[in-house]
Amino acid sequence: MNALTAANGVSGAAARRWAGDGASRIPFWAYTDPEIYRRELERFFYGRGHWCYVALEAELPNAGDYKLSRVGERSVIVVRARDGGFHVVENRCTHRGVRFCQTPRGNARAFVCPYHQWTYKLNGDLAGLPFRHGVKKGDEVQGGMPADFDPRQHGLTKLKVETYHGLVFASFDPAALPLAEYFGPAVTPWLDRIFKGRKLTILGTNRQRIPGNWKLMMENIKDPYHPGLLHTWFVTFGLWRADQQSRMVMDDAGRHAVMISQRNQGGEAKAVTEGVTSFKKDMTLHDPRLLDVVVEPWWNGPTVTMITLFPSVIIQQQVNSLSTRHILPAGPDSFDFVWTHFGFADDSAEMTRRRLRQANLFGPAGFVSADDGEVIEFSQAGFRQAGAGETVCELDGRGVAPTPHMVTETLIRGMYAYWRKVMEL
Amino acid sequence: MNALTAANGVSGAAARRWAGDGASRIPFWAYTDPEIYRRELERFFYGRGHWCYVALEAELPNAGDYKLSRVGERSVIVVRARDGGFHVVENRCTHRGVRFCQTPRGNARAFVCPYHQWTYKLNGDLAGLPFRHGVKKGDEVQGGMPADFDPRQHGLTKLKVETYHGLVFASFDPAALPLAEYFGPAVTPWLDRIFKGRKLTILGTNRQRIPGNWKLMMENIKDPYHPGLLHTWFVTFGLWRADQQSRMVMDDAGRHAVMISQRNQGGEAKAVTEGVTSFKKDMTLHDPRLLDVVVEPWWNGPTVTMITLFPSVIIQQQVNSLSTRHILPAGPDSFDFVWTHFGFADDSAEMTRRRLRQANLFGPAGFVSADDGEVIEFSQAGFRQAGAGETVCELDGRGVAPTPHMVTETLIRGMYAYWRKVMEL
Amino acid sequence: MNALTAANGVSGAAARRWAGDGASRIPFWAYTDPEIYRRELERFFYGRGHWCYVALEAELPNAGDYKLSRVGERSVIVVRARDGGFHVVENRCTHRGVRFCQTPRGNARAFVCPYHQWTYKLNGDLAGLPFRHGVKKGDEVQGGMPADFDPRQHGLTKLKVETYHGLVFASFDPAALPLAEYFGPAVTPWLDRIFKGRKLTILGTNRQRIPGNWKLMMENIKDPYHPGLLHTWFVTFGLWRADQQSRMVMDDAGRHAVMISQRNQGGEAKAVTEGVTSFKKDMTLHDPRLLDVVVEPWWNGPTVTMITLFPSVIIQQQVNSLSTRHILPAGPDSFDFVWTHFGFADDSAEMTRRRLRQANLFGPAGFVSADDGEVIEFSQAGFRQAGAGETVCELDGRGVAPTPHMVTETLIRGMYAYWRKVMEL
Amino acid sequence: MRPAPIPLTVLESQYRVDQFNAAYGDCLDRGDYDAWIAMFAEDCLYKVVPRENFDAGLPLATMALEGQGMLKDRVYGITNTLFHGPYYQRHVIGAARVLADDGATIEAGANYAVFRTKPGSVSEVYNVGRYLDVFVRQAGELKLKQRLCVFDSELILNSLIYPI
Amino acid sequence: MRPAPIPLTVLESQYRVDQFNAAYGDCLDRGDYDAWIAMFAEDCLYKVVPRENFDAGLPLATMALEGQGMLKDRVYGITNTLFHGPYYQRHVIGAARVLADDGATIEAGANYAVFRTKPGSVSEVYNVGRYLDVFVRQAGELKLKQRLCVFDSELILNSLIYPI
Amino acid sequence: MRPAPIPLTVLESQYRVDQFNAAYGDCLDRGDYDAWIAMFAEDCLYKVVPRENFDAGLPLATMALEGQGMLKDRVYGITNTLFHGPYYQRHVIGAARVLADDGATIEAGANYAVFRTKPGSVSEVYNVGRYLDVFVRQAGELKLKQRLCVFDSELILNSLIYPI
Ligand code: FES
Ligand code: FES
Ligand code: FES
Ligand SMILES: [Fe+3]
Ligand SMILES: [Fe+3]
Ligand SMILES: [Fe+3]
Repeated sequence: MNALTAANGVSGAAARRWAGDGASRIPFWAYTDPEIYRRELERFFYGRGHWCYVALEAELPNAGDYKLSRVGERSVIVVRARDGGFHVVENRCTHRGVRFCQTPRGNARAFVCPYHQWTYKLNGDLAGLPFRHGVKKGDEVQGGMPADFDPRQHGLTKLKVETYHGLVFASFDPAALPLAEYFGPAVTPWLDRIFKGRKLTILGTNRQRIPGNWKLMMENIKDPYHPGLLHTWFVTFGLWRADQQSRMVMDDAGRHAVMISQRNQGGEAKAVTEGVTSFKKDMTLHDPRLLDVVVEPWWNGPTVTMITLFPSVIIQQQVNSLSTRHILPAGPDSFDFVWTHFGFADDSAEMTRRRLRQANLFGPAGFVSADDGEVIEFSQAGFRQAGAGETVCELDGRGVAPTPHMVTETLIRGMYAYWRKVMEL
Repeated sequence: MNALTAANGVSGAAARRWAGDGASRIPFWAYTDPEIYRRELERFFYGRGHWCYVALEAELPNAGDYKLSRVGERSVIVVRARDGGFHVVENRCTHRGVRFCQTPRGNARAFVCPYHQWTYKLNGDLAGLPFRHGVKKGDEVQGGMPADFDPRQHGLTKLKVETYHGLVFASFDPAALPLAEYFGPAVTPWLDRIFKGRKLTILGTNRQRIPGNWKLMMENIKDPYHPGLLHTWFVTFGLWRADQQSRMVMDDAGRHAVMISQRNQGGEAKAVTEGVTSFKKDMTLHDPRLLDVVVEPWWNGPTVTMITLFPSVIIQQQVNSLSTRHILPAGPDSFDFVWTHFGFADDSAEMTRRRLRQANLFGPAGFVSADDGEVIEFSQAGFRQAGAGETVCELDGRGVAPTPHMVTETLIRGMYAYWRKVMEL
Repeated sequence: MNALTAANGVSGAAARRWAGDGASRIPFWAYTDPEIYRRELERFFYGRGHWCYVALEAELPNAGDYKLSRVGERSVIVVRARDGGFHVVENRCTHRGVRFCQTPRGNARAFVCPYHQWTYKLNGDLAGLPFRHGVKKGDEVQGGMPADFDPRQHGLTKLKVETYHGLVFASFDPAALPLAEYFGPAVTPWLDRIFKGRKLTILGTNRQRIPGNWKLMMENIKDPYHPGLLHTWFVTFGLWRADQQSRMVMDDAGRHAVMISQRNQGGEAKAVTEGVTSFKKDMTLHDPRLLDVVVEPWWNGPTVTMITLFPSVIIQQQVNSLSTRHILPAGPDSFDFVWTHFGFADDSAEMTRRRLRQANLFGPAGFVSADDGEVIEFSQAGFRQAGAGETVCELDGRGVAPTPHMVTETLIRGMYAYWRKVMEL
Repeated sequence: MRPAPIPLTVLESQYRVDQFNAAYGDCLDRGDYDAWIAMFAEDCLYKVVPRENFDAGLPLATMALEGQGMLKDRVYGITNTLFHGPYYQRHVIGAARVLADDGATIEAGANYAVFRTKPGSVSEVYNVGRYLDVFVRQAGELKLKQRLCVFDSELILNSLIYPI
Repeated sequence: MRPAPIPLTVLESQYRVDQFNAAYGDCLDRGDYDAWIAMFAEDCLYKVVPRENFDAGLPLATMALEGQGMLKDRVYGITNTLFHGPYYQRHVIGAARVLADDGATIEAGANYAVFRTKPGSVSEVYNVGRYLDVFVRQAGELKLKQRLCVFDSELILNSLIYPI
Repeated sequence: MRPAPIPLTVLESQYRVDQFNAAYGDCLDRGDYDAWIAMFAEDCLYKVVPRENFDAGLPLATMALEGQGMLKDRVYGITNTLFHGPYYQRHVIGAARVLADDGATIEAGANYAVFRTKPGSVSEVYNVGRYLDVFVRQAGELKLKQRLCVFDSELILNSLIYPI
């Protein structure tokens, strides 16, 4: 009953045997099995040298500013320290386990758990607790914590924190390598291109709950094959299609990637539009302001860069629209997806308006991204209904390597090659 | 902890030991255990010679007409072929698993998966995919599928299809016996009686989600004991009660059955109404049109035939009301139930109105069927709350055989005798 | 993966190993593991000498009056017998398992299952069933139950019932010791103080669904540490704080407890208000009627007694407010909580009004109890998100003993010491 | 530019229809079925129709009652013959659109949401849809000549016992 | 036959009550609790009552506040003393039925649905029921002399912090 | 004391706004998007905004359309370019509060609940919030100069395809 079992998300060693090596065929149980999912949390989100995105520096300008964020399924508090740095602590009281912080954003001088008022410094240290030394009644002392109670053993779980040009990352693994090494030299230049030396302005947030496995979103942004086929706007207006100048970049491990491309004039082009039902030959916008693209000096060519920083975040530049897309896994078959759109402090009012107009392309209602959420939902539905089965990611072969074009599924294979190694499957 | 475990729907060999032989006592875990349920899907719905109902021919008159249907938990597409026949294919793209068809009914010339536009013929063959041979850039070719990629290996899952006088059935088992043999000679005459040589008119659909195990609905329609007790209208108006002329028929395997009976004038009758709280001595209808029964020539006596075609459908004639009732299992403790009411092409306007009026007796609001859904829900609740336990189906003994009367639970025993054999429990 | 597994509520022997002895550190899996939870149902709610609260006598004044109640997850019917006593039977038909009684309160002369009209006496005995001896047709008999069918084997599950001064308790264990012995001599005086020789008046019900493990509510009422810290009203108005005269009482087993205290004038008091953020120095009520406390003769000192009768109920006297709080577990991470407020038959109209006004402090909206539900929800959230972990209940040491003060977590330790013994963990 | 003022007769019809709907939901939520029957004309049509059938032009309804006699038979079924777990209904009805009013007959429509609450469980979205109505004026009061409850919630939560 | 036109005074009361309810829901949903208090008469009764108690004639309420003083104490509790996870409320209220109006006092009732949304979760049906009201006219404005929120949603989703 | 009667002009604006909202929900629920576009002024602003952004003064919206041209582009997206699983919408809208009316322009607000029903599934609470509106009178009709749909349901159930 293993196949069936796997298909139904129930575990068992047999259900998790990945036939053959290579990573061009992904078994459905990799998306549905709860035990696999728990191992993913443990190994990718809660340690083993992995870093997760938690915030943008610009969200927390002042000392004491905090926001609730998530690493995997764990609620964490990201707080700006007095010295301008950041602390990231798990949102769970060490006394009796209360997830004590409930206000999504605020400013705090200390964290007080409401249940018994245990109080923590912004860095997570236990600052004090009521009646630790008991209560004096006459000359006897009633109650109190044992003599050997050591507050240093009862601070909040502290995560390792690093920022990279305004991006705040955290890790449960104290031994995690420096962030730049984690990203690797193939990827960092593309982060630098957007963030280095720039002050960000937060434009706002969009949130969606997508009933699919979290990896499907990573796949989606490592999949240059689909945009010119699923998204009418991309193929019709030449924002992303196979006849553009493109590059697929990944780090040595194959876990992070950048899809880079340069728009063209769109319109008909046998090789990429013939028989493509999503291509709309005569389509034009009633209001061109939706796509009033203005080249920014820092682009240096590429009009779009889609950066996947495994396992937790996507950084997107699509013409004038900029955003981080944070993945919050919630069980094997669902994740929450948080978009934070931003601009730069020196943007003109026109540029800000432009970024906001182009934001209509993205997010849960976006002209070229609402349908990504839909196909992810329906992919999960397909895995769930099937018995044993596997996806086929063999465009451009079965190997893993960067490519100078977008007619490939190599980045997906790269991610699963890495996944198999870490998951030991 | 096995009993408890079973009661709580958790598995383990021990939890699934069925004491003794015979099928007159059904253990609660047969209704609650997820592993049992998965085995049921695998053996009854996804193969082992079983056929499942998917549609009525009359729903899909024209070539290319399709509807989404279900076999077990699997979404399938039922489509009318150019030659007038039918194809049934699983609604799951072979590329990356997307359940691509989302519109419940329509007409299609081909099926296109939106994600990467892989295109399938109506019979499920893979007709083509974008960039299979890569994209020409100057004189080099970028990407494309491997040379050994064989489209024939990547068609949609095709189900075996057969129709029986307008009823469309499908099977995941290529070796499934012909439909008529599957039903068996004891049952087919009762299908012929309704369908043979007749053209159907679709009157419409009713849907309900019943929070109980799917077998409880099969039991309900193999249970001639309850209608004259649970349903006031049946006992009071003599539509179904123990003093009628009845026959209980089943196939050799005991899986399919027909409950046949002939109405009488109702009213008081010591043997069947005394102490029956649901019997309402003085009840009459304010509007007799609700029960304006007119005998139809093809009845040849029986006024009601309830046909259970294991595991997926019930075919019902109850006086002038005709319907198929499709069972869509959804986990061990829930199923969706789809009623399709129909008449005949040569019905007069009066007869159509009559069938529609009598439809008030059936469906989720029906005078004699809303309460069936309720007792099924409360049965499941009973199983769930109990520790180890079993139902008692011993009316008319503990054996399995057709009977010339309705004072029996033999059909239920027949079904579970077959169930035990196939489930190897 | 055990830690993770446990944290995620999945079982396995290893996941359930409780390190060391003692009960001052409770592993998170004790709150999240479904298998642990099932064992709790089996051992605490469904037997092993435990009694569960099901009703107040005053709710069912007349013979035949019944109410639906719960023991663990099982629906039971509590009915007043003709002789003035009570029957408690499981709400599950022995024929095919239907939870047949659906009306929360009523008056019945017998219980009839709607499906096939099997009929039970108020004590649960099977009184009769339709067609037991078949139906006479001419001179043959059709159907009927087997000759060896013994109605005595098919009565409803009967629970053992005892009342204690108006409190009705039931047990699935026929060998359960008398109720008074179950409570023990340390606890009964505190029940007597409220109930002995008094006739109750029911004031009404409040219900809440709390998404946390059921034991968290028992803990909450065995936790004298929190009220003076979480609840502003308690510390500010001196209804419950560490500088009051208090006693913590428990039975020999450590499962039941009474928290007893006597209010003081409140206001500032370095030892108990300094640095306590919930203390509001200058707070006064706009309408003092909310706290118009009048001493009742039977108090004999204590103004508050919080009685936990493991595992199912809390009996509360808080100044003039009286209530039972019934715990209905519903899975490891949720329980329903039913408050029944009452007064005494000889209460004056003023006293009744007073009890009702003070009821504003309690229940799902209560000034000093709405936040208990919240911290319980957030505790469960904390357990769920964590990997392996444990709560720390070491206020006043690590041992278990009654105390003459409230600066202690001893009652919680007492409960878990008992829990470990019964659960064999 | 300010438009011609609304004729009082228009405000009057609007008022009557909205009040009718408010009373309609109220009496169903209180389980006052006799009052419910009295809100219909003697010769009336009441249907609860899945939207898919309505859109496809298929005649089948979930409940289809013609005339007060059938309404009475339904109420008898609810109160005396249909075994079911009891539940609360709660109607929240939006403002009606009056589409036609010839003084004797009013055509109107209104969106509704009906919430179901079973004892000991949480409130659920039970049935949402639109009333498509024909009212007649009788003795200065409105009566329903026709009410179609065309509902989106095609997958009914097990059973539908009380009227919508 | 067309009935006598509706007296303007009737339209006026209806308008005022519906507008009152619209404003009531709006200020609660915005968390403007001072405005909420100001909508009540000095000497008023505000109760949130489980339907089972109401139907059984039992006096217990989930919240029972007499007079503006108690309303203020509640608001202080919400804003300063009651620890709770924050949530949004959203009221959707049906048209009121005006049952009596003597010029000084209006008796009315209206169905409501309140949806709760906690940060990072989906919107839930939180509390549905009916307002049973007595309004008084003060300086040409309506004030609540009495509002009973009789709710179907007896099994409260953990806690009920804000007024309904 | 009975207050001054409500001026008819006030009842008139109220009537028009409530009718507008009833028509608005109806045409969206029927999927009549051309009618939807026609309810806006040529030069208009339509935004669907998460409440957290609105409250924080952040400009990002989930949907932000300026002028009928963009509305048309959106409708083309819904009908021709955006792949999505189809679903029913059902609007239930409370009575509007008219906050200002200078005869030419009306400012108003109304709470709404939109329920989503996907084929073969149950109805869900999809999007609840408040319309913040500016209407202009054109040829005696109201048109939307601005509609902000500020929604509580920030965690969108996957995607938001149709207008709210
Ligand atoms: S649980 Fe946090 S202080 Fe006790
Ligand atoms: S998933 Fe279907 S075409 Fe790629
Ligand atoms: S199930 Fe109760 S009588 Fe048959
Ligand atoms: Fe995409
Ligand atoms: Fe039946
Ligand atoms: Fe407390």
